[in-house]
Amino acid sequence: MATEPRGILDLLSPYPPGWGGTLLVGAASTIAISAGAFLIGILLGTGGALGKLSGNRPLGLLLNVYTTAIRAIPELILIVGLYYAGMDGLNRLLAGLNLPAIEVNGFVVAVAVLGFVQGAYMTEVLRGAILAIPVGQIDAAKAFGMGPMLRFRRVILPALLPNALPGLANLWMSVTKDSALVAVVGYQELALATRLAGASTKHYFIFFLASALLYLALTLVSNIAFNLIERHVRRGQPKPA
Amino acid sequence: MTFSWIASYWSLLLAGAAQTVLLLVISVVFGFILAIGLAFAQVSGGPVTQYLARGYCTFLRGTPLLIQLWLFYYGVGSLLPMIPGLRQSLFWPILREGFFFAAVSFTLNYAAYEAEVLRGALLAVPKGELEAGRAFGMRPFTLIRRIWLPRAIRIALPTIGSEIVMQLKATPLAFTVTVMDLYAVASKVRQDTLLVYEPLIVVTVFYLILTAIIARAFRLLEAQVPSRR
Amino acid sequence: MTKPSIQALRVDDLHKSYGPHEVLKGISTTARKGDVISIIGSSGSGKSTFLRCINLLEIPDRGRIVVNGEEIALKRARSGQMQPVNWRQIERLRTGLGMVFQTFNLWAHRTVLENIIEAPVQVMGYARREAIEKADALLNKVGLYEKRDAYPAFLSGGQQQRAAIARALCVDPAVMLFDEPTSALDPELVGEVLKVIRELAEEGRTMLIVTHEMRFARDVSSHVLFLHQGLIEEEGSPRQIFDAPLSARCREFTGVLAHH
Amino acid sequence: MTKPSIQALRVDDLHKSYGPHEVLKGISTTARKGDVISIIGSSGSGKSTFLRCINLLEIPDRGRIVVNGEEIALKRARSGQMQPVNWRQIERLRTGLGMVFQTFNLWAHRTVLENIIEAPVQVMGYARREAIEKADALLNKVGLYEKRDAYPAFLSGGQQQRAAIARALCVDPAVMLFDEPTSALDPELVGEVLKVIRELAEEGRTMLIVTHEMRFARDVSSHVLFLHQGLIEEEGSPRQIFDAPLSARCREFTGVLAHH
Amino acid sequence: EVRFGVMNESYPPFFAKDASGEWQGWEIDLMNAVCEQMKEKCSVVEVSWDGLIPALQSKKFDVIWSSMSNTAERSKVIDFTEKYYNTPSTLIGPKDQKPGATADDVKDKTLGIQVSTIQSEYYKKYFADVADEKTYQTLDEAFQDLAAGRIDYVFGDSLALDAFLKSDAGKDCCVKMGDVADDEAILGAGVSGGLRKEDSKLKAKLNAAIAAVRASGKYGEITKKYFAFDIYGTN
Ligand SMILES: Nc1ncnc2c1ncn2[C@@H]1O[C@H](COP(=O)(O)OP(=O)(O)OP(=O)(O)O)[C@@H](O)[C@H]1O
Ligand SMILES: Nc1ncnc2c1ncn2[C@@H]1O[C@H](COP(=O)(O)OP(=O)(O)OP(=O)(O)O)[C@@H](O)[C@H]1O
Ligand SMILES: N[C@@H](Cc1c[nH]c[nH+]1)C(=O)O
Ligand SMILES: [Mg+2]
Ligand SMILES: [Mg+2]
Repeated sequence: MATEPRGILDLLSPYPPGWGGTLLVGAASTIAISAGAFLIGILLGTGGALGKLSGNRPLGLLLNVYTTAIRAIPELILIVGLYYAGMDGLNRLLAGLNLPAIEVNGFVVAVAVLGFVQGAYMTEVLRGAILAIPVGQIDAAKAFGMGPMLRFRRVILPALLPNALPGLANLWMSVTKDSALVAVVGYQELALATRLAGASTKHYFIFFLASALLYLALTLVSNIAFNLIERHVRRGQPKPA
Repeated sequence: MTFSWIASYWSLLLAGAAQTVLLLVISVVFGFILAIGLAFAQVSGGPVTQYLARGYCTFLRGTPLLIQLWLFYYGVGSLLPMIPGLRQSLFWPILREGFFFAAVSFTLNYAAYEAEVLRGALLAVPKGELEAGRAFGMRPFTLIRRIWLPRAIRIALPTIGSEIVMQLKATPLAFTVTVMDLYAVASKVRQDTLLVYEPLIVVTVFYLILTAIIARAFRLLEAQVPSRR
Repeated sequence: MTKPSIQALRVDDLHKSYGPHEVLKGISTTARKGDVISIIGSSGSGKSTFLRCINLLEIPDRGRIVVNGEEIALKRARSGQMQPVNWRQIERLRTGLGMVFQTFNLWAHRTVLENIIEAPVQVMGYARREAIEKADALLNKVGLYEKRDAYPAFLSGGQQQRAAIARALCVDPAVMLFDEPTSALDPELVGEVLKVIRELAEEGRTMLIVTHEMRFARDVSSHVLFLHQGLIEEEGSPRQIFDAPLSARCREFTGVLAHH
Repeated sequence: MTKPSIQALRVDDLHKSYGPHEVLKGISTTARKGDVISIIGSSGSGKSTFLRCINLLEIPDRGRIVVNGEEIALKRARSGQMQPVNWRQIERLRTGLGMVFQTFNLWAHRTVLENIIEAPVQVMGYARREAIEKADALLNKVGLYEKRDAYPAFLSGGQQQRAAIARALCVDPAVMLFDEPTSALDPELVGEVLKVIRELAEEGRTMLIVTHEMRFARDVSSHVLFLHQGLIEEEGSPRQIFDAPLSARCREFTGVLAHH
Repeated sequence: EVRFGVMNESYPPFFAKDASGEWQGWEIDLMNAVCEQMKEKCSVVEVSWDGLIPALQSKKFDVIWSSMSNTAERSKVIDFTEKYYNTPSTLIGPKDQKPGATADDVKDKTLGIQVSTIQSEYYKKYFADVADEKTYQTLDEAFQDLAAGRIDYVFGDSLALDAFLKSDAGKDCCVKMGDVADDEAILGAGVSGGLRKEDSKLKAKLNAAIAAVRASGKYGEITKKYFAFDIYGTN
């Protein structure tokens, strides 16, 4: 359609025909998807790291397959495969058993897949962080009769966090951008909203900048949170220099 | 599953795989070197360098790599021809190519992520071991080269491995600036033939091989210093 | 050797290797309630390993461990490694086995006070207020009250060691394992620790103390074990070990200080 | 007090606070070549801090430090904090100031041998082969040869301490700062260390030794400092300090062991 | 009900999502006309380009209606309706460049082409031996590189190229170099609706409806709203 020359303010206005609202809604979806995936990732990653460190051979091998394969397979193929082929297969199976077909929300699948992938990365981050804890501190916890859960909650977790936070922050930054993949199941977040706005108006530059600023704002806010956590968990640590 | 298309695309696939590996190696090697500087600037630099390094990392981690690459190539890059004489110069064949811009953006972006990882690892090195180095009269550079950095890298190895794999997964973005990496070739095949899974499976196999190599290399590195667990 | 009712700890034929290096080659000993057993021996002879095996921080390759009449159930896994049958049992028994580590192992992310009340509150289920009261009393006893809110990284070596001692004492364990508990302490504090140990022994607590300070060992213990090359080379009352050792190696070891 | 030519170390009016807590309140002392100075005092009295100030691991708040006749140039930064004028000078002087830390501080990513040859090769520029030869000799001396390829995490406490001592000796420093170098050693090894220190003193090396073992201090030192509340409460020959101390506090401290 | 699968990225003027989230454009209007003709209720399902085929095959919708060109390769995987539009292929280039659109003209030059278009097929057959190709994800990006002097030609659909030449950026830099010689086998098949192979009933229905819409003049009416000429192409 014609590209009526409009001012930046018009283009970014929150009400149609301005695209500001679309971008903001997209940003909100981005946060929702990312937060969901990140949380799933933390749970899987913690389990994965502890499993790898448990010394159980079969479990360790299984987790090596998880971290190698899931990190290697493009997220796109996981999402498309699970959502379309996986659902198709499942429903065919259900039909064979004379059961009603189920319909799973593409959004849920995408979040689950991204979380599953995050979990693979986090397994490695958390494993490294746990290995960097001085053994004696864990020995001390054992010596006082702490069970595995208590040990993890009271000693390992607070001691691993300073080592793990930078890696976790990286993963968070990166999932906020990878969440663009949910477009493949017909879901619209910030990156897609940006491209739509650019394509419709031909003002790619303005919208790319605007969305970069939105991402940056999200980052700055999360940075504050990460910094606060880091300062808290590094209490008691002397400065290196 | 149909794989007959490979016959007509194999040379493209090979070239794509080479581009992927090249982009990965360049960005990881140079990015890592840059990251070392950025990390040290943050943990032991003066207030100004600290601020600048932090800002760099925030900015490059805070905005999508796709947008960075896009702004760099279509923004900065398209202003280049306006520099008189550049189009006739020796550099034009390089500066004309998306590859150059992709390699540079990837390097800068990877450096920001890696610097964050190294920053944490540097802080995790026990202070006493640094003091031991200082007490022997080590210069700051010697201390960094022999004690601080190797110790920090060992602490961070699993995370560094993850970052490299993540960087591998970021290489497809180079397609936006016309670099035909392996993923781009697969996308082309997909659009040409409308085969959904087959081209991606070829990419996946290749990524799997690369990731397995990276994972194995890092496991060997980790095993160099035995740990008491 | 003694009536089982007052047997607090018994170890039978304890073996432990690290790879090809056999550190413990069959250690057996018994401690009755109120016993203070000192373990002496040269550096690297396996004293710490022995203590760490008793509370299963290292899993022995062979042997029996009986704490307060209850045997720690171990089984041999398919890999040939020993394994506890039930980790729960071990966790339970550990709460009765206090330990002061040679390297202190204070939790770096907790203040001195927090270190001390951690196990009482989290493991034993004491009320926080109660635990703090007790911790403060112990902090006063070891002269560390004014450092109660400091993090371990900012303490001197001896202060860290005292914090570790207070931490172990705060759970009132029936058996205490001390690994060189006075290595970083000045003579006055050594005297204080000695006093504390005597009080504890009078209360009927059992103590195993690894130490390099022969004078301390002589003053504190009811019984002394001399470890050599993975075996108990000699054991007996302090008087016997220090004044009339039977084994040549023991005579050499305990007599050294007199020579120079 | 002595001719400057044989003055190895001189400290004047050294002050150091951590926040509001003034740890050193004006320490002055002089060490001649071949002197062995023991520093005793209760836990937390600032002994480690004193040693750490001498090689500028902690920057003193006030005072002068003169090593081998060369004064360490300090200036007051705008923040009010003292600062070295020239870090190069400090790095140079540090190569002449060996240190054994109270907590050993071995490099965890290097084997025992690598720990020992690190400074000779990287800082002093010795050939690797030469450094290894020397390291092996020292490893034999401290009885650690068979652990030369082990990583620190797999060593016993005493073995780590011996590795740390060998590491400090391998650079042949003119002045040695020992922070409780025998805390984790058995009596035999203490005797060995004593012998080594005597040999070094005969070679004209200067040593400052923080220790809690009074017998060791008496046997090894030419001079003893008693630190109390951030000041040198009393100093003198071992005979004077241990047999006829002037200050009541010193009498109390050194006399303790006799009482129990 | 017939569900139409539309790519979730805009491709104006054929289909585009406006800021309020409404789909509009020539292809949307045509869809409505065809539906009216079929007396069917219609709905739009949007999916990314990557998701179109799997979504079609797992029956998330029934027909791809997203400016997809019919090629021999693609017909192996899905079925196509009769074409509903087809536009000529054109080369454009900088003003100071010699016009012409033959293999001789493009010798040793670099052509910017959108990935997996019929133009890319055409390049392979006619230009690959003499000229370089740079592959773009969107034509808009190729235009930028053309303006920046990184490539010598953009080879693409005449409609999109015309629109660019009329825009501010295009006016200043570039002109049409010429249409390439036709090759029925590559360029002739045109844009069609994509269907599951087994869905021959719907195919027949759609084909009939498209023909009827063309015959009734409704097609021309819709086209006039967006274009100054007929976009159905020859025959
Ligand atoms: N980094 C620090 N920050 C704050 N306070 C400190 C720090 N290091 C030491 N201190 C305090 O300074 C005082 C002196 O510490 P120092 O380590 O010098 O004692 P010390 O005489 O060596 O004791 P010990 O015999 O127990 O090793 C102690 O009270 C200690 O808590
Ligand atoms: N985790 C380990 N892996 C391998 N070898 C070990 C390990 N822990 C200890 N050793 C070795 O086992 C032997 C006994 O160590 P242990 O710590 O029990 O000695 P120790 O008697 O406590 O000595 P010290 O008085 O020096 O503390 C030493 O030779 C030590 O090197
Ligand atoms: N995916 C990241 C790249 C990355 C590297 N490491 C972590 N993430 C980005 O978009 O910038
Ligand atoms: Mg020990
Ligand atoms: Mg000290």
